[in-house]
Order: sequence, then structure tokens, then C-alpha cells
Amino acid sequence: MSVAVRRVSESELNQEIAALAANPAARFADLFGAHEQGRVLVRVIYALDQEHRYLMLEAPVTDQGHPAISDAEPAAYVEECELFEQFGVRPSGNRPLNRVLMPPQSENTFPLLDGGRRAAVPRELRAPLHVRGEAFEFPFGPVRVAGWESLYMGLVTTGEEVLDLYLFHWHKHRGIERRLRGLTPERGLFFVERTEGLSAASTAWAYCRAVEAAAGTDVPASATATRAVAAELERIYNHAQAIALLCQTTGLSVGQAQAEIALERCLRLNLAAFGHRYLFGVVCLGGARRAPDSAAITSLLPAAVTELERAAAALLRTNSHVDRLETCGIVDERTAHRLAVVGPVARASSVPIDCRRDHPFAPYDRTVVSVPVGTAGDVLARMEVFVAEIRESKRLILELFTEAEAEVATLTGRDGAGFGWAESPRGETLAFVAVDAEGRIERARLRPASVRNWRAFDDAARARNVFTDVPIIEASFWQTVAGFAR
Amino acid sequence: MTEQQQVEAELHERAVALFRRSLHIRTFDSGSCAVCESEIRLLSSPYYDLHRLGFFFTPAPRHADLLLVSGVAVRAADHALRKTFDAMPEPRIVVAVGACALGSVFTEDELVHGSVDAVLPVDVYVPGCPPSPLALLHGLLVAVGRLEEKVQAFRFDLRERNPA
Amino acid sequence: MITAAATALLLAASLWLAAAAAGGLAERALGLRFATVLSTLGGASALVGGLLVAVHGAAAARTLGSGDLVGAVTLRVDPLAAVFVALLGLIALAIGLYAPRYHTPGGGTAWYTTVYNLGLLASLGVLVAGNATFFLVAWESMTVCSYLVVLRNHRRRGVARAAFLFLALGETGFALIVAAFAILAAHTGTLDLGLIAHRSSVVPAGWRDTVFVLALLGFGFKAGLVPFHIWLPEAHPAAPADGSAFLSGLVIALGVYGIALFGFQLLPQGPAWWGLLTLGLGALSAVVGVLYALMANDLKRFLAYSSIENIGIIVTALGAALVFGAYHHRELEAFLLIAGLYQLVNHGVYKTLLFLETGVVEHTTGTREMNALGGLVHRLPATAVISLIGTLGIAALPPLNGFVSEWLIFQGLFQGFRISNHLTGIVIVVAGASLALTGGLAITAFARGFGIPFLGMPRSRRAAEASERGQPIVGPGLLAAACVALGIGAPIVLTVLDRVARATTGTDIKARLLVPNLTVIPAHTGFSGFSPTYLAAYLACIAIVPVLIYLAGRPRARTRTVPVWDGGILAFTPRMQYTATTYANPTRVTFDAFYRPEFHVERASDDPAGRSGPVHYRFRVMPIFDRFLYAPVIRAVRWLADLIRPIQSGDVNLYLLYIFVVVIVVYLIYPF
Amino acid sequence: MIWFLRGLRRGVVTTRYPAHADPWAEALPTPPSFDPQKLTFELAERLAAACPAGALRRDGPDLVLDLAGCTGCGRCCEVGGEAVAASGSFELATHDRGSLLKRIPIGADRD
Repeated sequence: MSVAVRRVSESELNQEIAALAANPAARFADLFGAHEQGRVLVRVIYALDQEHRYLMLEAPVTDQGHPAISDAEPAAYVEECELFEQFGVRPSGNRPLNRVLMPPQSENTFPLLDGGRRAAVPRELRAPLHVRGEAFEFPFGPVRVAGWESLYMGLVTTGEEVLDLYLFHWHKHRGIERRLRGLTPERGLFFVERTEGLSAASTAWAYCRAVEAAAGTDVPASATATRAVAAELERIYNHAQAIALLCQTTGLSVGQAQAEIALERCLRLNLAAFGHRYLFGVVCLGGARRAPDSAAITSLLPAAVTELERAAAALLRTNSHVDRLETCGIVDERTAHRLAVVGPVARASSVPIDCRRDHPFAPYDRTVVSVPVGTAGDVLARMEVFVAEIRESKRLILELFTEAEAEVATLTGRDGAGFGWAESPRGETLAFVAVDAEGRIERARLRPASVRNWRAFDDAARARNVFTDVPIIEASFWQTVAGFAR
Repeated sequence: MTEQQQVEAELHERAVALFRRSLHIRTFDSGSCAVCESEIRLLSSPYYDLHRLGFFFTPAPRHADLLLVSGVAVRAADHALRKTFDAMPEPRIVVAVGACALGSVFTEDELVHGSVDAVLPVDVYVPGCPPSPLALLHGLLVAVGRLEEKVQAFRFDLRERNPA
Repeated sequence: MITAAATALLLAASLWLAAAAAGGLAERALGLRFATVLSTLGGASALVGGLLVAVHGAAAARTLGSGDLVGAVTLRVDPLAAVFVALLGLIALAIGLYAPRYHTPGGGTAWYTTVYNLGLLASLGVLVAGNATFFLVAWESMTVCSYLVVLRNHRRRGVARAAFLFLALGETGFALIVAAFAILAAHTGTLDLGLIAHRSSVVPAGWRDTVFVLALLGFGFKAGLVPFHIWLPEAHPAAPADGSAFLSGLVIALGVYGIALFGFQLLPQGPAWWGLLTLGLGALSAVVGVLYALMANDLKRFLAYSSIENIGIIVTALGAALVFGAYHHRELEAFLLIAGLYQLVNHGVYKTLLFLETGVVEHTTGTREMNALGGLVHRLPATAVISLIGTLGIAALPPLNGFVSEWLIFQGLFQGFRISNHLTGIVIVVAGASLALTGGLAITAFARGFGIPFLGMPRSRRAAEASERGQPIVGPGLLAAACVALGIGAPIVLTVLDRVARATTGTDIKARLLVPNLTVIPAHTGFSGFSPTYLAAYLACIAIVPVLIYLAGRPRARTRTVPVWDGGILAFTPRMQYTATTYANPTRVTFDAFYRPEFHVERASDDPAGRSGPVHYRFRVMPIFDRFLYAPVIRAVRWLADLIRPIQSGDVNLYLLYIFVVVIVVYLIYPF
Repeated sequence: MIWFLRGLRRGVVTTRYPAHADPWAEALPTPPSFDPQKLTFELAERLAAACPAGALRRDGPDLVLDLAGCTGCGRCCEVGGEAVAASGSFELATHDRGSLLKRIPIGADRD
């Protein structure tokens, strides 16, 4: 558990960021705000993967605007916009901002995190999202394919090639971080699980680790094993889902059916092992509420994974499928670094980051996690990473489930701030929780992997792709809008 | 109920009876956590195969008879939800799916309505977090009148036999 | 009848002359109105005169002055020229009705009115010229007047250059035409066109070939055949709307007249390769014209390229007629001549219409750029309806005029297999196939040319605020009526054109062309046939069916009007519509090798900080003819000019010396 | 690769619901059922406090269960001992929002 917190002044923040941005070993992880004695405190988190630690910079900022972090660190742009929408502070130098969580209907004022309202913003300070010249914007969504999340894609196109892409996630912004304020951490967990339901276990894990870190509580080893089993089961079913969606988008119905059979078997395995198809309610503060059903795991897991692997292997031998995936939606290594993407998206682009290995925590510190890496950065590379990770997750589950128990440690000291992380199916998920003296949440920050990875989606979608490639790329990213818009 | 309303209600009932054989579903995600969407997608998987019951998903609300709404009814999505509903031909059925859509997870605030009722007239409620595909199938069959509701008779008394 | 016709034509000429003189009054509104009324009446007389001659089907000639080699002026109108005269009249009539509302009275307009009416007069002169000298004088006057017409807005950027380009290419063509006439005159010993036609058989074969090629190229410059077409897309946007209409409806048609004059009258019975050469140039022009039309975003440029395409189709038909004539398929020769002339008349009508309506669009919105227009059907309803009729006509959709004539041309070209020489037959059928490609692309091009400006949402503020009040409607409306009449009344048109063809080629195919009562038109006995008249009636009948279904279904269903389904977005914006560029994107991708486009994309999200913002996308088609054909020629001419510049010293004595030397040389050569 | 044969070879997996019940569904999380006789007011308060979704509340003499809010997490079963157990019923769809509110009399069997 190594997080170094460093407090800097507003002017020092700029230099620190510039140094970190120039350092190839430092990876931008998060940027968010908090209230502190009537001021706004900006926190910037960097992951120093090779040194196995996180670095958190804290800088109080004035109302005049904080240093424009995205100047040095482009990946921070979305968080900078979010900071403005939550706290009303904006980068200095009148850098234009996009709307990321608040809809344009809310015009110039919108509710801030503390319930106050932001004064009107001059129009020119908004980054305009529109098309000039001879291309046009093909509106797609928010109501899209049946069973897909609401998301608006403005495909800027010449009629065929995708030149650029505007994503609007605000249709789903539920204000979970607002809602968590003033709740007890236990009650908060209920909303945290529903932030990004498809990674409920890992998001809850990161959140619980943050609360536990704040309280200084140690979690029993058997409970961490249970959490890990749940998180790995989650990874398997999510990757199965991504493979099924890849088949749906390439139009391979039988492949889709086979992957869905495997997916359903994984979900039933979850149900049999933990009593919930999507693993809600497994992770709780201080430990794990349910122990995995060993019989279910030994009998159902190998069969389900074998079924999935067989389907995936057949898909990778099918030319009509592979041809659609190859060289489609490329995220090159430079972009992956520049936008600080995480998870399978990063790993398929030769960025071998995985916080189970780079920032080891129980129970992963007891075992060696192998991290599959692809080099092409295209959809095919991502699918291959999925398949390899399914295999690795199965191995981890079989290694860990025997020691998994439902044990819960009582949380002792209640106030304080803590930072937690976990590897969700979509990549590193982070949580920061500050609890006040009354044991209520003062500020909870959730940063699911989707927040980082959607950022690279438009880059991937516009690199030599046409319209019909966009759903394929979306399936291969397999991010959720819920996670971004939380 | 005025005579006019009565006539309309009868017409609606007769029309809904037509849906027994075949019906097209448009889904709408109004702020779900993506799990309800996942269960809805699985309805068309081989395990549940809702096509065998005469249900089909359609991307166009113009062809849809039933609107399946999941999620908490985020205010920012009102416009889209209303538009989708308006685009559907009458008669139409609205099914709210999942605890969020029923208004029990998130209370009303500046960003969310709390429940889909606040935006659309909901015909059928399907509880569950998430409602499993079987619960969804049950909800759809109740919506078109092919299955009886069970929950009204069920009193959640341990001493009674489970009606199932 | 001929006397009546001659009187009508004389009246037309006088009225135009008067209109030119009255042009000076156009500094005021009343004067402008007076001049245009004269011009309109002149148009009506010319229309009547031309029709009378065409219907009569025989030439009328009159010589003025003495029979000297140069001094005599012979006026003659044969039925072939009469078709062009009638077209000239109709166009002048429509423009005359249009002009007073289009132009604002003032000094520039006064000059313009004078020049334009002189241009009409000169055009009439070309058509009624009975001898080479008068023809050339009229031709040159017509060129100069057209040049001045293009120069109307000379202060605008690019106008002077465009006008100069027109003049330069026109004069180059003129030099070739002069050469052609000079060779003919030298070998036949006369300048009288009738006599030249009689005596042309005495011209040696090699010289005949030279004359034909010179004439084809020379008139090709004026007709806008590829690769001599580059003045059209420059001059049309520069000229005022009615000037463009005059250029496109008439001036380039005169180029076709020149080709027909040489091919059918002055040098009859040429070898087959003349026809094949003509055919090839025509087919090339048609395909290249329509391909560039699809990429043009300026409405007038677009129409200019479409003119190149149409002239290509007409010239293809004439070329095929020459080929069939050379192989002694007299009936097919006459048939294709009829079809080509039909297409020519149609093109004159709908292209004039479209140019005039483009003028309305430009006046009301301030732009011709398609990507700045949109939604005009709600704001300019009459203009939209008239433009739609013209568009349907030019896109060759039944039952309008363009369909009839293009269908006839296809029918004729597919008779290529009747030619004994298989290679020639194949060439003709290939030309037919390329015209089919042209037709398909033309439909796309005009769906775009009408749809982008008139349908959808306005793409600019000016387009949203456009109003039709005070805009000319009658002139274009008359042409729209002509489009319908020329389509539905095809049997009558064909009867008249048959007389023209009989007078020109000596073959009468009326009996085969029109089956009595049924008005069905077979291209060749037993091949195929149809009736535009019945088709129109039939279309009108089936158009009622959906209305009936709607009315029958209405009482039972309650109607609820909701917006178009848009995926639940907040609001459609004009930037969510296909632009003119993207509409043509599939064609651009297919013919990438021909277009060689250059792209330019700017993204704010490429900014190092990764902020999202507007995307700017531009794209340009490489002008391959300008770059690979004209640029080297211009370089060569410049080099040559530099070389001979020392001769032009500016010293008067030196110039006197030059004249002296020339006189000596002439006297030395003359005795031989 | 013939996906057609591959699909056929996999066989039929489709559930026979609603004609026949699906055995695996028994494990699904479901709302709780209560034994009114074993419920006390104190237990009812504890149950209401334990419910993370706020689907349980005491209303006078009754314990009110809002099926719409119940996520089937099972915390009430942990707290309630013998008085509470999963109902096993997932077929809860209804036209009437009101019928999702269930009143369970506390303590006595008043029916």
C-alpha cells in the first residue's frame, strides 16, 4: 500500500506536473477536487508503475483559476472539465472547456458538488463541438441499438470515413459523487456498486480499500482472497460479453450465440458461487460478505471457461471475423501513453500496465500475475488480450478460492482519508474517500477505468476507419457509459 | 372515468390483445448501471431466446409496440425518452425495468427524477436489481396479458406455500 | 410562308437592334423595362420565324449587295439553322421576361443590355449567314459580345480573368474556323455557303479531312467539348445569371451548329472516321462533364459542367449520325440527327431555366455555394417547383423532355450493331454505354444539385432569411412549361424535326418514326417503342393511387403528428445534413484515380492539450486538364512571346517597315 | 469453418420458461418473506436499518416491504434469523405499482 501524498502550492503544482508529464515512468491517473476550509483543493494522482507506488499531489487553488494541467498533461482534459462542473473552478488562461457531465440544456448554470450553483460562464469559454468546412456530423444516438447504453456519437464524416468523433455521455450522469456526500461509508457502498454495475465487485473493492485505508483497518487474508475471486469472475464474464458483442458487430450470429452461451454460463457460475449474477453485495467494508461456493467453482468454472475459449479460438480462425478486426480501431502506443489509457486497451497497445502486478495488494502480492500484452493496438489485439486474460483469471481463481472465506473486520477509527485501487475488467479503477469525524463521507471520488479509456475512443475510431467499424471498436473497448457518467 | 376515456381504454385493451402474438420492443437506457442492459441483451441469447415467444427487438421506435425503460430517469435524458415515446405508434406499452427505474435506488434530486413514472405513464413494473432474464420474460408476458400477475396474491408470508 | 418567316426574322433583328440602342435607357427602371420589352418581342418574332421555316422544311435565301467575292451578303435560313433560330427566340423571350426583375437599373446594366442584345443579333447573324465572310463577321461579333456579357461584373474578383479565358479560347477556335473556311474557299472558289456545299466534292480528300478537323476543333472550343471546355466553369460563375443562360443555352449551341453545318451541309458524305472522332469527343465530354459536375459546389460551376455533359451527349448523337451516314444507313442518320437536335433544344430550354433560377437563388441568399444553402423549398416555393421541373428534365426522368431525347439517342446508339464494320459498331455501342454511365451519374448530380440547396435545413443565415418577393417567375415558368410541352408533345416535335432532317439529309423517316394514332416511336422497326404522351397520362393516373390510399385509410386512424425520429438528440442542426461534398463522396471514392483529390483536415482535438473543438474539412479535386494540358501550353506560349518580344519595340518607323515588307511579299506572291 | 454445423452441434440450451420452471432460477436473489409471528417491533426496526436500499420500513403496526426497491441482497435474512427468509419468487411484474408494497403485520397473526 504505497501512496505518497505531497502538498504543494498552486505555483509549484505547475512545475511538478511538467516534471511528471515529461517523465515516461509516471502515468497520469486522476485529477479531482475537494473542499477544504472554504477553498477548493485540487488533487492530482500519478501512478509510478515501476516504483510500485502512487503519488498524490494536493494543491489549494484560488477562484481565479488553477494552472491548466492539460497543457502539460493532455490526458487530464476530461477531469479538468469535470472539476469545473463539480467545483466551478477552471484552468487559468481561459482555456476552453467541454461539457462532460452536465447537459447543454442546463445552459450556463448547473448544480455544483456542494449543492451551490455556478455563475454564468461566458460562451466563448466553451470549446465548441461542431463541424466546419465540407464534412458533416452524422448524429448517432443517444437511443441506439436495442440493449446498448445511451451514448451520443457525433460522427464527423465525409460520408464514409470517420474524421472525428464527439461523444456525449451526459444523458446518464446520475451524480453519484454528489450523492455519496454525507452518507455513511456502508450506505455509500450501495451506490458505489451501482456506479458501473458491470464492474461492481472491483469498483466496490477499490472503494472499500479506500475506506479501510482511511480507517486504518487490515482486511483478513481470507476475505481478500474472496474479493479477488469475485473480481476475477467479473473479468471473465466481462470479457465474454465483449467477445459476444464483437460477434454481434461483425454480424457473426452463431459466434455471438456461442459466446452468449458461455457468458450465461459464467453468470450462472457467479450466481452459484456468490448468490448474484453480477456479484453485487460480495465485497463489503472490512472484508467479504459471502464466501465462494467451492463446489460451484470446481464444477462450473472450468467448463464455462473451456466453452468460452473454444468459441474464441474458433472465432480467431474465422477469416471473415478476423478481417474485420485487423487494423481496425488502432490505438498506437504513443496515444496510449499520451491519453494514459488503462486495462486491456492499454495492454493491447504495448503498454503493459496492470495494477495487480504494478501496485500489488493482497492477495495478488502472494502470487505472480502474468500480464498479456499485444503490440498491434487494433481490435484483434484487444480480443487476444481478452482471451489471454480469461485464462489467467481462471488460473487465479483456482489458486485462490480454497483460501477464500467470508470474513469481515470491524472498522475502527472512522475519520480520515484513504485511497484505494483495484484492477477492474476495464483496467485500473481508483477510489478516494475522505470521512469526517462523524463517520460520514465528506468527499468520495470514484474513477472507474471507463473515465480514462473513453478518452482514447475517438482517436481509435478516426484512424482510417469507416462508419461500420465504430460499433466494432466500441465492443472491443467495452467501456461503459455508466462508469464515465457516474 | 368519462365515456370517452372508457372507449379509449377498451380500444387500448383490444389493441394490446393483438400484441399477444407478436410484439416489437424498443429499449431505453435512462441512466442504468449497464447491468440491466446486459440482462436485456441476454434475452435474445440462446438461453432465453425471446423470439420464440414472439418478441423482437427493434432499433426504431417507429416500429416498436413496447418501450422497455431501465435506469433512474436522469433529467438530462428526459428529452430523448419523451421523443422515443412520442415516436412510437399507439397503442404502446411502457415497461419500467429494475429497482432504479421503479424509483427505489435513487431519490429525486436536481439530476434525476427518481422514477420513470415522472416522465412517462408506466404500464408494467418489473422489480429486481437487476431483474433476471426470466423476470424480464415474465414482465413482458404480463405486459401483453399472456401471464397472470402473481405478486398481488403473494403476501410474503413465510408460512404460506410459495405459489410458484 | 417563307415570306412571313423572313419578315419575322427581319422584325426580330430590328427589335434587337432597337433594344440594343434602347439599352442606354436602362439607367432607369422604365428604360430597362422598355429595352427588355423590345428584346422580348424580338425573341417572340425569332421564335415564330424559326418555327415557320422549320415547319416549312425548305431553305430560304436572299442576297444583298453585288456578287463580289467579299462584299456580298447572302442571307439564308435553312431548316437546320431554323431550329437554332427558334431556340434563340425562345431563350431571348424567357430572358426578356426575366431580366427587368433581375437587373437593377444603372450604368452597368445599360451597357450590359446593349451588349447582350447585340449578342442576340450577332447570334441570329451566324444562323442566317449565307456566305463565309458574313458568317465569320457575325461569329466574331458574337464572341466579342459574349466576352462583354461575361465582363458585366468586372470589378469582382476573378471575373476579368474568366472573361479573358473565354476570349482567348474563343479566338483560338475562331482562328481554326477561319482556316477551315479559307481552305474551302480556296478550293471551291466561292464564299457562298450554298455554292460551297454544291462544289465541296471537288475539294481533294486530304483537304476535306483537314477542313473537317479544323472545323470540329474550332467549333469545339465554342461548344465546350473536352478538352476545350475549361472556359465554361470559369465564365459562367462570372457572368450574370441571364448572361450565363445566354452562354449556355445558345452560344455553345452555336458551336454545335457549326459542327452540324460542316458535317452535314458543307462537307456531306464524309468518311466514317469523322463521325467516330466526333462521337469520341462527345462521349468523352459527356463523361468528364458529369464527373466534374458531381464535384462542383458552386451552383453555376455545377451547371457549367452539366452543360459540357449535355453538349457531349448532343455531339455524340451527331457523330453517330455521321457514322451511320457514312455506312449508308440513311434512316439511322436522320434518326440520330433528329435525336441530337431534340436534345439540343431541350438542353437550351432547361439549362436556361436552371441558370435563371440560380440567379434568383443568388439574389435572395447572396451565395451560389451549395454548402451554404438549404431549405429553399419553403422560402422560394415557386422557384423550387420550376427548378424541380427543370431538374427532372435535365436528369432525363419521364415524362419530361430530357427523357424523350436521351431515350431516342440511346435507341439510336444501340443500333450500332447494324453497321457492317464490327469495330465501328462496337465503338458506337461503347459510346452508348458511356452515355448510360453519364445518365446515371447525372441523376446523382441533379439529385444533389436540387436536393442540397432546396431541401433540408438552411445552412446559412442568409439562406434562412431568403424571400421570393419581387423575384422573376414568369420567364423561368415559361421555360418550365416548355419542358413539359416538349416532353408530352414529343410526336409534334418529332414531326417538325423530321422535316428538318429531311431537308438536311434528304431522308424522310416520318412514316417509321411515328406510328399513326398510337404515337409510338420505334427507333428501328421491330426494335422498341413507347409513347411519351401516354406515359405522361399513365404517370398522372398512378400518382393518384397513393393519394387514394391515403384518403381511404384516413377516416379509421387517428393522426398524431410527431417529429422525425432522430435517435433522441436535442435538436437537428444544419451541420447534421449531408453536404454537397459528402453527397458525392461515393462517386469521389469510385473515381479516385480520375479526381486525384487533395484533402485538408484540421481538428482542434489534434491540439497537444487534446481539447475537443470544431473540425474543419476541405477537399479539392485536381484540375487535370488545367494542370497537364493547359499549363504546359501556356508556358510554351509565354516562352514564345518572350522570344519574339524584341520585334515589338514600340518604334513607329519599325512598324512601317514591317508593313512595307508584308506588302512587298504579298505582291511577289500574288501572281502565282 | 462452418459455423452452421458448429451451432447445430452445440445443441439446444433454451429455457422452457414460462411453460416449465427453470431449476437454476431457484438460486436467484429474491425479496424476503417474513413470519409475522416471529417479528417484533425491535426486530422490525433493526431490519429497516439493515436494508441498504431502504425497501423496508416500519409503519405503525406493520412492516412495509417495497418490492420495487428490494435488491434481494439478503441482509435482512442475516439480521432476522428465523423470522426472515428469501421468498424465492422472482415473478414480481405488475401493472399496479401499489401491489408492490406489502404490509406484514408485526407480532400477531391478525388475519
